[in-house]
Amino acid sequence: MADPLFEYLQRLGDDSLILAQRLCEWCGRAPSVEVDLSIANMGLDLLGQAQLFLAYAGEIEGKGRDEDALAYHRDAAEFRNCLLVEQPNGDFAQTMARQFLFSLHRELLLEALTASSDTRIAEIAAKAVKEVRYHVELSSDWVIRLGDGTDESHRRMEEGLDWFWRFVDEMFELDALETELASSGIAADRRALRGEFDRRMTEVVERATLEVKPSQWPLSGGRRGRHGEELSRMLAEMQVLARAYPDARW
Amino acid sequence: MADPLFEYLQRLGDDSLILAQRLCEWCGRAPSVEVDLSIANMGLDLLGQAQLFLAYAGEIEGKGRDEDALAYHRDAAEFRNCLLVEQPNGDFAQTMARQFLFSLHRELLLEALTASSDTRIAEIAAKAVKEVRYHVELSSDWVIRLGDGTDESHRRMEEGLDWFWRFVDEMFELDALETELASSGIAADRRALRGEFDRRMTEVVERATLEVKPSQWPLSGGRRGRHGEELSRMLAEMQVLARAYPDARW
Amino acid sequence: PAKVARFEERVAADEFIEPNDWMPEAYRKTLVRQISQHAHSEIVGMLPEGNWLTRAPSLARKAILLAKIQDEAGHGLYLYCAAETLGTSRQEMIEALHSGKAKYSTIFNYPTLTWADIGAIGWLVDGAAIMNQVPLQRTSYGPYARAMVRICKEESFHQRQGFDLLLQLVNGTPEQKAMAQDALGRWWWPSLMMFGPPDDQSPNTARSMRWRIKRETNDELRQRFVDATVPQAELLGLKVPDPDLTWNEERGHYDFGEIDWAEFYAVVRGDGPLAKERLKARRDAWDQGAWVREAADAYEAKQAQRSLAA
Amino acid sequence: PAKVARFEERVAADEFIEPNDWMPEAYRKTLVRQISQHAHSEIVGMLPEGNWLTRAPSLARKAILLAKIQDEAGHGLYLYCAAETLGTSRQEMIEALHSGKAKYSTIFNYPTLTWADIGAIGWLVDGAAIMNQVPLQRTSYGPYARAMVRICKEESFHQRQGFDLLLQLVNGTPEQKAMAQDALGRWWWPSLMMFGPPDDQSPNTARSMRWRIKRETNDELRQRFVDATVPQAELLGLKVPDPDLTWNEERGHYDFGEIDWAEFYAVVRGDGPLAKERLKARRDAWDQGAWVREAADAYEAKQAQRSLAA
Repeated sequence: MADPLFEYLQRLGDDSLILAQRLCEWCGRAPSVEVDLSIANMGLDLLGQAQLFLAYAGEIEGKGRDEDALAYHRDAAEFRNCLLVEQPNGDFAQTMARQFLFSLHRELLLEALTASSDTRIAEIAAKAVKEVRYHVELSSDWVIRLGDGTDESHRRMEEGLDWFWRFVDEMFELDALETELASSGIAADRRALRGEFDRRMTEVVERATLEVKPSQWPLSGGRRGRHGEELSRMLAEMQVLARAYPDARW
Repeated sequence: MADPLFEYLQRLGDDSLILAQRLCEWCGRAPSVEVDLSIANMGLDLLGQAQLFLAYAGEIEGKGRDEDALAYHRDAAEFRNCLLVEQPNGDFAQTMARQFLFSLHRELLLEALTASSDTRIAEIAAKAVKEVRYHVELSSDWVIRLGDGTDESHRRMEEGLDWFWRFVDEMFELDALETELASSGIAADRRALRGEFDRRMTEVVERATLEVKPSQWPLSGGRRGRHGEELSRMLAEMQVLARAYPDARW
Repeated sequence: PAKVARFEERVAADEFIEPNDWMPEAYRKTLVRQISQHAHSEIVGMLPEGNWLTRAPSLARKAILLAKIQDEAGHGLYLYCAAETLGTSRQEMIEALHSGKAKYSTIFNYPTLTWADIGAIGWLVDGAAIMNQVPLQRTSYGPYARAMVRICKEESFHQRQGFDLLLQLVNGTPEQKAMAQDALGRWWWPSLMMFGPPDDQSPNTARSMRWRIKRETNDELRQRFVDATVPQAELLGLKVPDPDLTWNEERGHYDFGEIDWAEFYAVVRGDGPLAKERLKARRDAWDQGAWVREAADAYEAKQAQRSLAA
Repeated sequence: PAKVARFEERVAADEFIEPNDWMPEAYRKTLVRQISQHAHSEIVGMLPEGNWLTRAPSLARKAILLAKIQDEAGHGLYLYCAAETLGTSRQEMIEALHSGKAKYSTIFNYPTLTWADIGAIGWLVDGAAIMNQVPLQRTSYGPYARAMVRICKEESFHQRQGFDLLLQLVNGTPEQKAMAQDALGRWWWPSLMMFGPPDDQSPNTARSMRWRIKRETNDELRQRFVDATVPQAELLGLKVPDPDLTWNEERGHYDFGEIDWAEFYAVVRGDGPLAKERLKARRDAWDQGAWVREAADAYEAKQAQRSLAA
């Protein structure tokens, strides 16, 4: 069994990395230059967080793997991201729905982690939480603007949130590994964040004149490496150079 | 410099392989089950041709590479397909336009190659030409049906042919390598096929009530390994397993 | 009532009912539901396999997989045609699929995560399908029975190919063997679920069996599948993910663990891991192809008019 | 005429012309064309680089590239704003781009085929852009000049990053070095073309120089680029693909071969290798984003009404 802290840091890092990669797919294709800019902005923040968490993960593992080795030389089943972040972009409403749901959970998680007994985690979280707070703002604004915009944007935004609903619960799951890490003050108790998430999420959704759908059968598995069909396809692209030239440094 | 025959066989094989791969992308997404069937049918024919030509290419090279080594372990710049076949599918009209233009040229080429002084090539061509003749029929039928269908299908079909026009000349280029192989009766003189191509192409386009656009600046480079941006992306997907597990046999 | 008696008599005598023969409405409805569900399964089933078609690791395997998917499209077509002989149009059936009213096999709502899954689908899913379908070659409705004869022949070919793919993996590198084991681990239970709910929760079984629409119960078929498949897993050197699995000398059958029926009913309800993605893929293909189908119709109409005018 | 004289005088004295100042129509038109072309180049230029963003081979390189593309989007914005001060809306400029009426730098119609191309673009394309742009920091139109100051600073940063990327490659494996050489081979000539047609075929140069919209001729800038870049290529150990390239002691400059002007004019005409793909990508992004922009407008309107009502 791998070191629990190593596992945990991969979860934190992979969430950022995989979502950053999805955001990169928008490059040059956003609805306006301004949106292109703000998507790139979020992508950069997430990439930076991924580097910090994965570098630390590699150190904890102690087998000489750095953040690039972890990003570029693991198979899909070795990734520990939640299912939500690996979902394809869909239209702009879906992308913003995903961003909103993820960022809101992430802000709460990072906030809690600023008090982690692991000072390295606490430091990274302190830096990252400010960035993610801005992502919440930006994506909330879009949820509201699209929800309360035209009939078409309202419909798309509602469908966007609806499409990702089944992936929300997974972000608040606390398995044995995290329970233990939480009891020693390293990890945060994800379950404790759910109330605040629901409160703030509902607030935004209501301002957006949208309706929260009744809960669906929740899906999970990402933390154990059980992903959907799209992750391996995304990694084939992301890792192609590193795989084709294993001896090269870039 | 590589053996000219090895080069030539890669050209013949890669054209089939890359187009087959594009057709595979339609799987389960065609406008009807019947169309799904016929696309799969063409894909299978082309895959078979690719295997025969590339297996022979590997033998001629004499370095122990078989058809799979060539398909799965060359980089984009080592592929020798013409640019047309690597172009993304676009909509169904584009896919049929590409299929029609390629298959018509290919039928004429294979017909000529049934008389190749290289008996192995002649044999493969004799088998393949029958298959490709059917592809010409099928794609011509769609060009006509869509061209002479609704206003929307007419517009899409016209745009589809227009989109690929710039890649047609390349299929009739005869460089020094093929000139030499043609003079020894191994290769076919591609330039000699152009008249018949134009005649039959015009016939179909006219029956489809479409207009042939004035010729555009023709693009080429595929035979020298100068491809567009999409080929490497396609290969990243196609080759991912072979690259990730170089020691495995499947 | 005389008609009903005559019908029941013919069916009991293993005669084939043909499209123009009289049949009870419930028989017709049950058949349409069953055949169209089967047709939809073939078509939706192309998606999880198609997911690896572009990544097949050798040209020979790619060709085998493409041919298999092509066969499935063909099966879908026969079955739609068989159902159409009962007076339901393909358009209606496809709309029922897209609206979620019609079902398809729950198994296709699970993801294909590695190349080994392609082998597992051939071996287990086609294997289970054969168990279901072999008795249907003698089903009471003629067009359905005849479609089944052809389908069964191809399915058993697919099953051997799937087994062969896994055989290659288990004889390969450690990563390949692990891939095969992982695939069996994920596909085993969903395959057992393919036979439907347990007999005591399958209220229509008795009638369907009397009508020869079904010829064996869900639990009988499931048992037969387990009995046939476990030795094959041993041959592959793979471990079936069921701690309760043991040979019962007395029964002459394998005993096996309890199926997670909550998961089964969730997937039936439309909550499978990829249920939304599958339906969306089908709907998108259909919607995006609408202009093509319309163009083909318009062209046919013009041609008809032209030949009329000529 | 008095206004014209006064204008010419101010420009000759290197004073800045500001949006509300009087200016000749031809000056305004030339500027709008030049600035919007420059803005479009930044935006279209995101595409060839974005092509490798998802495949960047290390996280650090991915972040650098993403930051660079982000800068380009930012440059596009400043420049659109600068052009808007001349009375042309962004909507109009974008429509001109999509209709093919407005141009963008020919270089972005070439494909990025390997990761090394990302280095080559930074080093050569941004390098050439800097040569063009440094003098424009003193261009006569104030908003344009100020945009240029900020842009030039970032561009030279990008150029160093591109050079650094290539440096890593030439010090890497043989495949990496070959990749770098191949990239230089493909990007060299298109980079020289970035400076536009030779002076004797550039009829408006004289006027543009008098108006300080241009401050050096195409051939002067091209020469300066060659002189600066050839030593850098030597530093990288890469061969410039020009057999005629030699140091001319007498002139104190490099002599270089003839540019393929037929290719240049074909690309200007819209026949570049990926010209159609680039325009299509931009048009698709714009069209597919229409509902988002409409929604944002509708929301703003509602908000305005609400605050009015409150």
